[in-house]
Amino acid sequence: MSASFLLLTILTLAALGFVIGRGRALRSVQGDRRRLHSLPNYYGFNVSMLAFVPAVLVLVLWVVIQPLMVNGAVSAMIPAGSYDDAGGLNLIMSDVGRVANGLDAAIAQGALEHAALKTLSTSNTDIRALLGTVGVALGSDVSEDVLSAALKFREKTLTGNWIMTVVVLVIAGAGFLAAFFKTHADLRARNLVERGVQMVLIGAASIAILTTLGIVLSLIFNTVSFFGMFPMGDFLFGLTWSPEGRGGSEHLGILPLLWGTIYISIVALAVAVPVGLFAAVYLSEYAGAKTRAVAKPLLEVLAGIPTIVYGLFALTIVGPMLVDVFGAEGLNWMQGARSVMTAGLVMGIMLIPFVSSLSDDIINAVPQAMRDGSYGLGATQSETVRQVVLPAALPGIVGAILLAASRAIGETMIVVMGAGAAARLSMNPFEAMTTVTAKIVSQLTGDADFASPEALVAFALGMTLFILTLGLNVLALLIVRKYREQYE
Amino acid sequence: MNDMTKIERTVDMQTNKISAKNVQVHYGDTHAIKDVNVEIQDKTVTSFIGPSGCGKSTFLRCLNRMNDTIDICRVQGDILLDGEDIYDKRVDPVQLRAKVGMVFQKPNPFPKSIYDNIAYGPRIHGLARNKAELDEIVEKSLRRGAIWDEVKDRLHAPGTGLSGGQQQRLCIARAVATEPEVLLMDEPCSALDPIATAQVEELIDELREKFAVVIVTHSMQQAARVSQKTAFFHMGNLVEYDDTTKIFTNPEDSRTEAYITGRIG
Amino acid sequence: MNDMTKIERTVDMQTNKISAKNVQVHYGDTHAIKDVNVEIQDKTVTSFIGPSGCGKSTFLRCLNRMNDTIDICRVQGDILLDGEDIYDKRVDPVQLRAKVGMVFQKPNPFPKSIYDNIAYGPRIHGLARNKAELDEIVEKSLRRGAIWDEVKDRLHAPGTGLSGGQQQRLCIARAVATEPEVLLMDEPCSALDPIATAQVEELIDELREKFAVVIVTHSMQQAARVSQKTAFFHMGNLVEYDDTTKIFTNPEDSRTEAYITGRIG
Amino acid sequence: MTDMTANGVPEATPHAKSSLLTQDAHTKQRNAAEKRFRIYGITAIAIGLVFLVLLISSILFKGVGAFQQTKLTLQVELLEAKLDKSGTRDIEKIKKVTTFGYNPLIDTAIKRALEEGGIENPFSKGKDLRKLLSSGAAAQIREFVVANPDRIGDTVEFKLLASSRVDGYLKGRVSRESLARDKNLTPVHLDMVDQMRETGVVNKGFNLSFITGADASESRPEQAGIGVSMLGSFYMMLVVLTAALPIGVAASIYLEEFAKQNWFTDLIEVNISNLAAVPSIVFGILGLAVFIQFAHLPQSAPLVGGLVLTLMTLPTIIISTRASLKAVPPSIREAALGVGASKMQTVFHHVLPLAMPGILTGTIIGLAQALGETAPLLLIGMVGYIASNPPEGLIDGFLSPNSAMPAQIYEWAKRADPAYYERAWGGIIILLLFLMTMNIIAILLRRRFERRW
Amino acid sequence: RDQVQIAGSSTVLPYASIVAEAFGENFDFPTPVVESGGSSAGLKRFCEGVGENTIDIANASRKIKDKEIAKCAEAGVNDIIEVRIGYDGIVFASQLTGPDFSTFEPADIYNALSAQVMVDGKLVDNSYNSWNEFNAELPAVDIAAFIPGTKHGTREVFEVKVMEAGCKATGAFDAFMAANGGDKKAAAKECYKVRTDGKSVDIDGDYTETLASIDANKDGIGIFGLAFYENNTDTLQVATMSGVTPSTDTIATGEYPVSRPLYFYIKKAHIGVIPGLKEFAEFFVAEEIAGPDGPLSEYGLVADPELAATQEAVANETALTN
Ligand SMILES: Nc1ncnc2c1ncn2[C@@H]1O[C@H](COP(=O)(O)OP(=O)(O)OP(=O)(O)O)[C@@H](O)[C@H]1O
Ligand SMILES: Nc1ncnc2c1ncn2[C@@H]1O[C@H](COP(=O)(O)OP(=O)(O)OP(=O)(O)O)[C@@H](O)[C@H]1O
Ligand SMILES: [Mg+2]
Ligand SMILES: [Mg+2]
Repeated sequence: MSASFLLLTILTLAALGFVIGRGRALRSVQGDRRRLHSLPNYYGFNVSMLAFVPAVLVLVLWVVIQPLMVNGAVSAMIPAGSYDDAGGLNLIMSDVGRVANGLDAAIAQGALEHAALKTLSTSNTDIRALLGTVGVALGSDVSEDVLSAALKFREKTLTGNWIMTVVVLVIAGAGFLAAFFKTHADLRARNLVERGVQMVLIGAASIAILTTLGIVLSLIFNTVSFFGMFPMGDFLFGLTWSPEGRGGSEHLGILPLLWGTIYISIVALAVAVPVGLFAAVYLSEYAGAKTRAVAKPLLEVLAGIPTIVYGLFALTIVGPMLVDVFGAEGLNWMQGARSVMTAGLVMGIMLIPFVSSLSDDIINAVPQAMRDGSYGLGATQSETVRQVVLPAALPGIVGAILLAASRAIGETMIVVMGAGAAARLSMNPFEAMTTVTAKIVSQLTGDADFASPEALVAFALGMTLFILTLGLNVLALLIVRKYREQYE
Repeated sequence: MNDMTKIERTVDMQTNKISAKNVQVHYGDTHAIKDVNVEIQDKTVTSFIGPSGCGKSTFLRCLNRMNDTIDICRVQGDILLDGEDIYDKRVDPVQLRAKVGMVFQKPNPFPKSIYDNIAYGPRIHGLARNKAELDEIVEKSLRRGAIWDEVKDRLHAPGTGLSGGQQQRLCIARAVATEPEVLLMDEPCSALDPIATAQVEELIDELREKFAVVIVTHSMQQAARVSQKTAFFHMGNLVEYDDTTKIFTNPEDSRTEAYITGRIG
Repeated sequence: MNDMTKIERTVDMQTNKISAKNVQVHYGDTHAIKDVNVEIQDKTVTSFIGPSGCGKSTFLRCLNRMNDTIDICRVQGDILLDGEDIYDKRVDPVQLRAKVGMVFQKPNPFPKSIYDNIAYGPRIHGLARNKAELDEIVEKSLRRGAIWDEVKDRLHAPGTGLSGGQQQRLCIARAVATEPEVLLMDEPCSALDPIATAQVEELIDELREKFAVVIVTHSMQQAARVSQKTAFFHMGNLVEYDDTTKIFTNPEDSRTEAYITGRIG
Repeated sequence: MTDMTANGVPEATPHAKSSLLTQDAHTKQRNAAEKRFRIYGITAIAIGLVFLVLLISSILFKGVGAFQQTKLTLQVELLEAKLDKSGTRDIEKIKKVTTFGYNPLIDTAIKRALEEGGIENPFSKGKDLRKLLSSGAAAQIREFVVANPDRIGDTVEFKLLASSRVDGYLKGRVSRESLARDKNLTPVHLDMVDQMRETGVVNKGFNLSFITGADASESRPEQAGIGVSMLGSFYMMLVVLTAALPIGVAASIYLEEFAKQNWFTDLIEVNISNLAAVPSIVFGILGLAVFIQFAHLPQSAPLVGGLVLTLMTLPTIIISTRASLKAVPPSIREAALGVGASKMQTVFHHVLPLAMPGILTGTIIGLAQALGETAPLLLIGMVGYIASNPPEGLIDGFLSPNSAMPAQIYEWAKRADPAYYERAWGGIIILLLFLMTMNIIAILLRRRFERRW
Repeated sequence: RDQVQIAGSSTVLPYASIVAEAFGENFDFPTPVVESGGSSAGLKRFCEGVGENTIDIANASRKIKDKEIAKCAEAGVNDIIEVRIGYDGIVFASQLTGPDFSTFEPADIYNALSAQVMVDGKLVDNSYNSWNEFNAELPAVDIAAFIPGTKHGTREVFEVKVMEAGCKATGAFDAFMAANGGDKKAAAKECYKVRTDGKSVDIDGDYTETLASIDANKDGIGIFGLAFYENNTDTLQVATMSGVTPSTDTIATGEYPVSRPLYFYIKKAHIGVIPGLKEFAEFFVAEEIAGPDGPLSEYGLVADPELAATQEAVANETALTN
């Protein structure tokens, strides 16, 4: 039985288990559901759960492991002389797999008799042509080794599938029966089901850790090899960033990039937080239901406009506008259209809905009694908002702002087009600067030698940024905790 | 209704703080207050009694325009405070509410420290010129709210961490802190133990020397104890309004009598 | 304390529903309940009285482990329901709470329809086999909660749109709907008018025929009216626990006497 | 208030006997503050909306042209001599004729159209004439022939794509002056186009294939469509929605309602807020390493893209969900627990519905972010020329190579031919429509859950 | 996997996409997938190993480096077939309606953009503000140049073919030589240094971004690929370099100096395994595609005069030897 069909079978079994488990529970109390510990459905779910979950876990594991094992066994049949390393073997094995699948397809479509398999050989059949007729394209003619390996492959896979079917069905059945026989009025079915659900919840929460682990692992090797070529001190404390374009760069200091990141994020937040907060307050406290229903989704569109549009917007509209005011003709603070200000402003606009929408929801959830209390004391609406509603909503709002800040740090396109590519340590917000993220992208997608420090630095940049934000987040957690302890 | 007019006359001679004329309140389609006329005297405690859902809270909230915050609520008729129509366009509800303070049925402390809960009103109304004055106001108010002793050591703990009764007294103290001219209290003692109730009643009595106090209560005993005037509401109507002693000893209306003797609700 | 043991003996002969032994409760560093021993009898109304903040609510919440939900709250000692320790590891607090229902001090209806508010408990406990039965339960509970007449025409209106008193009665009806064995009520009548109060008191009396009812109240009158047993708490201590008549006529402890005559609080 | 400041001594009742109808100085000041505050609010919204209008209108202005396309209606004789020399109608042999072999047919067809319209033909070389047409025209005819070999020998009417310059001319983007130094087309061609428009050979019409079609190569902007990458985005959003929303909500519920305060919870919390700040391209690096190199999922597949974007959007959804879970008042939880609901039931029956608006907002923003993201796709092979055809089935849609709308737009915006620039903006219009459809669904849902208590 | 998988340089991408499209139309094999991402990323993925989950072809706008070949070998990618498809011309262009930037010498560019210039026989920090300060024939407008960021392969060409030439022409090279004790490499490095006072702006994006920058600044000059310029003649004017107008012809003959070769690399181990791989490679370099009259040349690729040799190498699967 194929895996998907097997899955379907267990699903059916689980569905059946639900009905039967529920029925048995009800029967155990002669239909008087009040004597059951839990609602009848929970007994049903319990049986389903036991029938389904272990079986599926085994199935998944099996599906992952079996090909590896079969591959291992079959690859021994490929003569060692026909490839020179693991990669080559891997290629041959993928060819074997293709041939095996092709043979399956050929049998399924009637192009090949099942009996003919035994006598099949490259000398009596043009396998490539045969498989071509059933729509499986091969890159080259099939060698005898490959064919026999493919036949073996088929055979092993077939047996494997049979064993898998049996094992999985037995496990599903066992789970089913165990749960079924345990089902009676006093079984704490709800608790069992809820424990299962809680496992799922924990699993979901743990994905964050796995992701972090994955990120670290996928960055670490290249980071290490970067630091093998480039001194760590120079990277972390260097004041200049100027890769030279043909390997052997001397100036890859991260500080100008970090400064640019911070500066641009601050400008962006200086735009997004006040505008977003005021918008949220207005929407939730002042605006009528209709205005709110229209304005909120409209603002949310701002979050959905692709960042490349914002980038172009920064470059072609906002930048020149700023130059008119602050450029040579105006205050003469600005050299070109690209600057921290340009990128920051535009990024701020993009971030408005992050602050406004989330905060609006939070503010909306502050109980009316809180507002009444304030109005009853003769507070104006704005006083109520500022001194009662916002403090009550603060934790959520802080979350929204942090989210916006995170987006600001991670944004690329707007920076590349709006802020320029110049790494600089300068206080003037009208100068071009660039951010860590933008440089990660550009170093990663450039034309440089990929084994040179200049390309590998992207990984080090990513890693450093990751560690820095991690540190900041730990710090934030500690501060929040301290603040909370003081307050409660 | 003859007596009503008589009362009105006597009241007119005294100082009338609030007079309501033909007040109607609708919540959407629900007619919650039906044509209520009442004169509330200064330096007097007036209590509103009546079965649950009869509109006591609603009417009380009309007196400082708290109903403005409910979208579907419409108020008709005139309510005069010191002879000025509080529903006049020129009236700033904020200023009105500073004069007519309110304590709610459910205690609703702000998610701030106890100190800040009390200091909030004085701050926004600019009643204290400096920290010392503010401290003084806070202490005085908490004492008046009969809660000072319980919280004086944790003024900077959050107000939401107090017990129900403590929270309610905090809210009373908070309302008193802004020095209103009229204090509206919606069942202020419903969450209090007898001792605390007695303290609050004392406070109400004390406040009466300066202000008008309106209190909604379910306790006839309390109404009898603290108020000089009593209004009995029933299904949105003001059935009877008279001196408290009169209402409790010799009610005019049969419904009033039925209620205070426990027959209707 | 001699009498306490005496009582215990008499109680043992009766059916003891809940017995608490050496219960201590801490909120973080606050010692809210100090070594309380009490036996709550079945088919009896027990009232807890005492000044605000003395720990009545806290102790009540121990009886159905509602305190589990407060992180900083630690409960020590044994509380037995029908002889079984409810703080035993094997006890499912959920099942416990289905047996020991609770009505809170602040009315807290779900933001759902009135019908769904009542039907929620029966639904999750599987008390109704079909819609008709559920309807019946809802109606019966609302009648018992003395609110049926007011809401029967708007069963599908949101429960949050009711007046304070109506909300509280709704919550009582909701608790009754799950047919608990013990009903804990934290000042259930503090938001009710006398008529509704009388109705609820009647309901409590009716419930007593089947269940144990524990009620926290600030009204000594109410305690006297509805309860057979009264416990007086003071600053976290159970000062006295005895027949209601005994407590109100001839208290052993001087603090009890001081409280019921209105001298301490 | 006034006398207080005058005397310097506060009275017991500072606002005693002041009229309600006149506002004292302090109230005026406060009301002014109130008005200012309200103005700030309106201004904030106005700022947002003004920029939105600015952005949308410039997008519309630049992109609307992509929805029109110029075509030439030509009678093409499918000469047997060219297409099937053997005359056997052997499909393999017919396939041997490459698209280059179809050029003579097209030349003849254009000449014929010119002759029929009485239009002078100044060009001697067929190559110059063909500049009127897209280089995809030959492929279009070949495809027809391969599908209908029996029609060889007939004269068939084809609607062939005009070249991007001709198309631009009809849309006003290209003029005779701008062609002065262009080697792709000459003003003489434009004269011919003008005349062919009169004879009805050249027509401009609605460009359905832009909405449904696949990407085309650099030299054929007129043929490029966003349809297939829209499917790619659709499949990715499907993955994101079915993975990120449940996982995000489940994780939030665990953290907010169940998790005890311990190092494990802290670890998760810190990780989540940190992941929100990880640049999206790093997720691409992760996706390449984990899903393609480790798990051997196919490259350029929407499934992989969707998984990467799921990881990227999770923090957004979790953070907003947690915030809204936190905002549900504890009294609701107590009420449910009090009637004997389990914690799980409390959460799923009461808390979650009340938190739904916030969750949906997080989802909207998260999906919007995922929908518009390009950088991580760069590393898992979804940016570039991925001329996939519409997927053959549901599963195939997840696995066969595809691009995504933002990646397609990004690609187009980079291409040299200005005609692609127009397509890019047109693509943005479609992307926004796609986004709005998605949002409207979520917003309708959100409105059902919104209430104040 | 059925289709050929290609990744790499975004400069080669247009040509690869044109070929892939035609390949898909004319063969029964599915259309190859051509990803962008840069030569570096493409080669990196190319050298990840052999097998179905790695790419078959890497496009590059530069020759593969020895270090990269070594890395490839470490991962088991041994036989690499190098295919040069032609040349990419690099041109200087400015707004059509802007000042008349029609002729440049490498020296002009050097004087305008380098960090240090020769003034009166001495090396000084570059303080020129407008073009006519060092060449009276150039317009009297502020210097503003948009040059590719260091990540671009084009930057290297610009540095070697223009800056270094200009450096030598102005005599700065000799001065640098003298200052560095005759170290040619060090001197060349000095020549590559670009001024950092904002007159020269690095563009990390693509030519479209340079174009947008020029659009926003009428005095600006930018560096483009020839193909990009030829598609945008309606807004751009191109400048001659040393008197030669850039075109596919002048570049093919070597008259126009600023150009670079474009390559793609095939994993030999994949030939015969991935369907259509070899056919695609052969199709790519076929005369009718990559020849001087083919669609690639039409689009702007400078055809390789030695195309025949390339075709043969592809046919024989000749791998790189190192
Ligand atoms: N916000 C509201 N929306 C709709 N109807 C309301 C609202 N508030 C009150 N009502 C209705 O108006 C009527 C009067 O309510 P009100 O709160 O004034 O009663 P009450 O006398 O204060 O009762 P209680 O003693 O129970 O507090 C009731 O029928 C109530 O259901
Ligand atoms: N969640 C909590 N956290 C910390 N302390 C608490 C908490 N709840 C109650 N307390 C404290 O525990 C003590 C007992 O409170 P409890 O609510 O039990 O009082 P009570 O007798 O019910 O008072 P009331 O009659 O006012 O409701 C009080 O000092 C109170 O401040
Ligand atoms: Mg009320
Ligand atoms: Mg209490």
